[in-house]
Amino acid sequence: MQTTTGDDADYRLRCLKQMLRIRLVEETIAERYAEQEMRCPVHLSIGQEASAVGVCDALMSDDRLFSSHRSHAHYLAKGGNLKAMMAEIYGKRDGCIGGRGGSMHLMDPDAGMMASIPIVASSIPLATGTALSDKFDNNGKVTVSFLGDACLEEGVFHESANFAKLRGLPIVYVCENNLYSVYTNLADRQPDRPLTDIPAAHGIEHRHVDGNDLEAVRKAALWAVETARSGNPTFLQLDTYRWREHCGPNYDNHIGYRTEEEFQIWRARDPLERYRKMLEESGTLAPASFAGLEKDIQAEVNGAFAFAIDSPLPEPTEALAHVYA
Amino acid sequence: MQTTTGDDADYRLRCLKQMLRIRLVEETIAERYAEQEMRCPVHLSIGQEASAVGVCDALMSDDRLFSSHRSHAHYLAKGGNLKAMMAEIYGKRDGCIGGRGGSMHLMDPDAGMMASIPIVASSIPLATGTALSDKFDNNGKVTVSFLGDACLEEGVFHESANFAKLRGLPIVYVCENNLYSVYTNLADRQPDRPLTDIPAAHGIEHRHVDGNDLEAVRKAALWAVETARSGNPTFLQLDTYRWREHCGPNYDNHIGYRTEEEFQIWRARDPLERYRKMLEESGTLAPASFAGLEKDIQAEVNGAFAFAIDSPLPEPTEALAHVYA
Amino acid sequence: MSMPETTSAPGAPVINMGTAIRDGLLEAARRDPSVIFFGEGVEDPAALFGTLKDIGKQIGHDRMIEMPIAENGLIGIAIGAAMAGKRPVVSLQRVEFALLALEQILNNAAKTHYVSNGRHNVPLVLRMIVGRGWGQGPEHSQSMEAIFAHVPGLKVIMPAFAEDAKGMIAAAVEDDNPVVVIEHRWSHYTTSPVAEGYVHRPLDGPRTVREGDGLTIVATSYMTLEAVRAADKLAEAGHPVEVLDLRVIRPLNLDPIVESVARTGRLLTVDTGFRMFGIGAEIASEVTSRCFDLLDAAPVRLGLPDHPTPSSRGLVKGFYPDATRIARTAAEMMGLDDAKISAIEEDILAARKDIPLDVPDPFFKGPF
Amino acid sequence: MSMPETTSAPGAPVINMGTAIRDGLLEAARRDPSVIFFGEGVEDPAALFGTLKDIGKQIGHDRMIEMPIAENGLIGIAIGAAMAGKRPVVSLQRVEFALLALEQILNNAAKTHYVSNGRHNVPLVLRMIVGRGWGQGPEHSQSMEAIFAHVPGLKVIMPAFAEDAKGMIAAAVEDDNPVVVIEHRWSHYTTSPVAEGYVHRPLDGPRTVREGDGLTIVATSYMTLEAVRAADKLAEAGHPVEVLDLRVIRPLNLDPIVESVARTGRLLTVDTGFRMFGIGAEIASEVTSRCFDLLDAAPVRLGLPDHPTPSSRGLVKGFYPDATRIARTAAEMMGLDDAKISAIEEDILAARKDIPLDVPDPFFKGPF
Ligand SMILES: Cc1ncc(C[n+]2csc(CCOP(=O)(O)OP(=O)(O)O)c2C)c(N)n1
Ligand SMILES: Cc1ncc(C[n+]2csc(CCOP(=O)(O)OP(=O)(O)O)c2C)c(N)n1
Ligand SMILES: [Mg+2]
Ligand SMILES: [Mg+2]
Repeated sequence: MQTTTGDDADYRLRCLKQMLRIRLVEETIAERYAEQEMRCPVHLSIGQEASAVGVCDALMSDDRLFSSHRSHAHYLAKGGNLKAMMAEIYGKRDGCIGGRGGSMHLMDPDAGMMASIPIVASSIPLATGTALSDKFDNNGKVTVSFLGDACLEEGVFHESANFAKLRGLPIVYVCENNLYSVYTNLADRQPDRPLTDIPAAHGIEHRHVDGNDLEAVRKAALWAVETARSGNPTFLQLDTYRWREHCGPNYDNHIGYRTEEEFQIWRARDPLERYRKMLEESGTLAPASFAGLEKDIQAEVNGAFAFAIDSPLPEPTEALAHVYA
Repeated sequence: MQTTTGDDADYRLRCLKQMLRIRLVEETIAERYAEQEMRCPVHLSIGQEASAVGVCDALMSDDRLFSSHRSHAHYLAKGGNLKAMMAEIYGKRDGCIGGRGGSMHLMDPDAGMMASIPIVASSIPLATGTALSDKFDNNGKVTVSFLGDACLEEGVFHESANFAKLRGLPIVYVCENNLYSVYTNLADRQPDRPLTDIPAAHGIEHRHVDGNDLEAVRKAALWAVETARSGNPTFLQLDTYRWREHCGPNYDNHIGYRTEEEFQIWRARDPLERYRKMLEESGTLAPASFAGLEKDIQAEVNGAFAFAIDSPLPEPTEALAHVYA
Repeated sequence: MSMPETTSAPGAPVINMGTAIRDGLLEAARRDPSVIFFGEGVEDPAALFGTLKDIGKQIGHDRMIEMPIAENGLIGIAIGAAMAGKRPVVSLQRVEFALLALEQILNNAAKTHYVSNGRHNVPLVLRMIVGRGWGQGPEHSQSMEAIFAHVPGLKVIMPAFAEDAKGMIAAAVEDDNPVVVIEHRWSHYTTSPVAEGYVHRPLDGPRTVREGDGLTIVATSYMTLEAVRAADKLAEAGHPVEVLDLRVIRPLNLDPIVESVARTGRLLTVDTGFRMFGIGAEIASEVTSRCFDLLDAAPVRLGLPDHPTPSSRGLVKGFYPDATRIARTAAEMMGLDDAKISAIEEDILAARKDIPLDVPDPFFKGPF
Repeated sequence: MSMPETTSAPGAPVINMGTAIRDGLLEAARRDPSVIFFGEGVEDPAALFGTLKDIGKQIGHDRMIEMPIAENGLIGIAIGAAMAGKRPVVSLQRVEFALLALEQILNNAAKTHYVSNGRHNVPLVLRMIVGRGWGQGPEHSQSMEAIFAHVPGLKVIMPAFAEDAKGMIAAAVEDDNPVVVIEHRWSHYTTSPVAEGYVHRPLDGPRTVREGDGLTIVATSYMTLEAVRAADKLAEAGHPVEVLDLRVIRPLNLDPIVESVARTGRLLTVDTGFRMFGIGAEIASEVTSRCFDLLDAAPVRLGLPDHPTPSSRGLVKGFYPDATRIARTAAEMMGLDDAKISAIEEDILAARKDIPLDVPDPFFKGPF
């Protein structure tokens, strides 16, 4: 998140660390999932970190974000509390919502991470609604609505986009196109035309960039966020790829819905590795310092897991609270 | 309906008569509605006849059509039985569906008039579904889905259009843009961009023509229907105007949502009068014969009303039938 | 016939329930600038059957949000606005239009407070109108409160009387939860004296509108009016029964009903929805479990028969429960003899004259 | 523990309910070329929890229609295809996804045959799966049969046993009406011998799966398995009770239940949905009205408590009715003393060992 308006090196290191942190959190989840202590479905974003980080780095801390079932990266990039996230995934009392939702419902309203909703596209109108409210209040906030490629198929996206343009709402729709909905390729769900024809049909300005290129994402996001802040909703298409199975910790390229070859092409476009190289080559990152970063962040991550594991399970009676406000 | 492949004079007279017949049926409804014997909401299409007639004249009798709350013109143009329609509006046993639905649910499956559904946009996926079935059966049928401008706001239109293009379905989406949804102008519901950007976003070929020009509509419809028949869904935007109130028999230009002036501009574009003039000027219609047509058709219309009035009300016990097949 | 409305302001002007709702909404909106209105035609000449009339003129047109015809999206947007601190009031011309938005309503509106562990509130009012009569037919006249009533996290209210509706709608707007308000078109016409200015009626449960020991009738919405009419005729015939206007379907407060049935030993429910798997079943079954030993007979439920609503006035004859049917059912439950029951029925029918079935009976319009 | 499955073919192979459903669908599709399948991932490696496995390979991939993620549109399209003579089977991974399509289901699917005065049929199967367990949480585990059950024109079935499911799914495909099939993920794991080839089980109502005179338990779907387990322990303790698997929620055939309650004098319902305004209310209330004088006590309903389903295994403890709760409730209704009840409870718990709460108990997987 854009907390200071530092110089280029600042944001670059910040973004690198942020991507690395997300990667290490999710790799650790993947590693420990088989212990069967994280007892909820998990949808990992490994391979997609640049979109979350590049977009969120263009946001202020009180801007808002809504996410979907695949919310870990968004939550962390927006500044959500890591310990509370892990405790939530472990179903513990110290979870960000006390264990009520698990991985698919992560939120941290204090950080502007408003909600994650696991019904496809269901958070899109909510995001459009906070943008409407913020426009009323003229408070300068922008809302980002992260959505997958499948969301363009759900009518509610169109209903929301039509309204956002009609009212000039401060919202950025960020489509992370990872080519799949579960096991189904985009080509089997949508006709062959540019995805950006969809926002265009609603009169919404849009950019389409490489979602694995942190710099490209961040630049497009800065444009999108500032355009939205001035009352013009925007749309970003970020092409990326999820490395692991749709839901769960494993690789699944062998089961037949996509090829190992396709995966390897995208693996080679690893947004983290690519950015690390770039920063090393440009001298922003000292050659040996990445390992140090990794070590420090992994220590933080391990601490968060330890915190989650130590946190107590909530008591059944706690389930009765908060049905009504 | 295109029953014979006659020469130009044939279709021209056929279309003129068809428009006149629809006009006279609806004017008679408007005239007699105050008698309070047609006890259901009625949505008249007076002023919009060219779109129904021009499109349906491009169809074969076993092609299919789905309509909405404003279904009278579509029903008649598709060859629906007039007596059964009037009996339905009068709530009588001889109604096309025995009085179960009234004006908003007109259907005549034998004529390919599959259904009218009064929930906005709700018939669009049904139409897409018969097109899917017909494609399976490779039976050469086309389905026409009539929709109002407001339907472009409902998500289900987008969901249907995406699928129609994806599967290459034989369907024509016909958007009758009469500028209003009830009392609300298009500009208050959708951003300012061509409506045809919407089908374009779904990769669907489209034409935009004057919906009050029978020849233009028919020509566009012939293209749309034949393109659809070959497995390419199409979209027509037909600009037109409803003369009377949204629901009911009266004029309502004085109540403030639109101007008398706007109405007069469209009144001057009366599709029926315009076509009559054209046919008279081109010699297709003998100067004095229009009055004769009017007289003959009015007699038929009066007969249909008499039939409806004479038909008995259904018995309450009949309401128990057909809950399950 | 006088309505069981003990107005808080004797001599207050007599208005109908539709107007009272409009006044209640306006008062609530005046007191809190975060109240905003969504509707299809929110400021059009019809103003949602007059229930939003001139509100924009009074509080500012910017607070009146015209909805494109996109119920799922726009209700989701209203929920989002509520999460950000607004108090949106969404008005739908028909209950059926909400069917498009049930994912948003049943998941996001109902559960966000719960799932967020109390971090978010969704102070949202969802008004929807039951469109009975004039051949509205199968898709423009359904009631459907049973669907909303099934879902924890929603509140569901169905006002039947003018002043009560005014106070309940203000309470709904002030409530920090999503409140579904199901208004019957025919209840909109009910008139009674309604206190001017701000009125608040807590969403706390049933209200006794007729007293009697023969039987307990629990009715909802417009059916309360038919029940009152039946009760008045039964009382005239010497058999007073109790009528409770349920008012709040969820959260369901059965205490006053249990208290009444404990006294009368008999329960009759009458509601505006389909009878099967309808709200009467919950009431009957729960009251049975709480008063089993005090019941003289099994509870009886009236509601719509098990088929869609046809349009023709020929077909809807007998479709809706009415005062005669309620009176007959109640009288049979109390063991009255058939001659007496027929006389009561005829009495009711006579008062009704020959008003057609498919338009509201003016009996509930004053004067008082 | 043996399942109450009287297979029509002794010695038939033992398979689970998910596989049996797949076999039933395949048989039905083989017999009628108008059967087509819709699903998100209809031919993907997971094949809707295996329930569509290899069907495309057998009947042709052209009959397997991949659904874009657009439930309202695609279910509407399936309804349209049904009107044109196809028999679409739509499979949804979760009940919740159907919430997006309720306008199409409750209006067009349910009412088209009626509104068309019998001219159109909608022979449609809508399968939806209840996703209990492993922290699925508030929006991936709901059951919601109460919503569908409320709507005339729909049929609603909830199979619990493998062979029965195979026959019922074939009957659903052959039915000329829209049939909502709610399948519980945990019932998918139930195993029993299932006759090979074509099996047809009419959608005609409840089936008695345990006999006894102490009490009548009416259960649905996975809860039938928990009820059977409770019943077996009660029988071992000398208190046999009757268990009826409801199977068909709509149209509701109460005759076998009334017949049983008339004998036992007591009714306990157990279902997979929210208890309030749930399907148990209709059963309890209608059985009360038909057996009032024969009832020894008020019917009791078990179901989910009045809050959304939390994800954490800490919070779901006690959320779902189970064999111990059913046994205790039944035993209390029959007046057993507490020591005896506790012994039965402990017996059940012991059999359960320490299997976590949020995964299916393998007790209902043979061997037999
Ligand atoms: C309305 C709805 N339909 C189906 C699903 C099942 N589902 C869960 S995630 C998912 C994939 C969505 O794909 P996309 O939006 O591209 O996001 P990705 O998983 O690729 O990040 C689907 C279909 C759902 N959760 N909600
Ligand atoms: C889902 C839904 N929302 C709202 C309505 C109320 N309604 C009935 S007709 C209509 C206007 C629709 O406008 P359009 O599609 O342009 O058709 P037109 O009436 O202009 O022919 C509306 C909003 C409805 N019937 N269904
Ligand atoms: Mg994707
Ligand atoms: Mg229009």
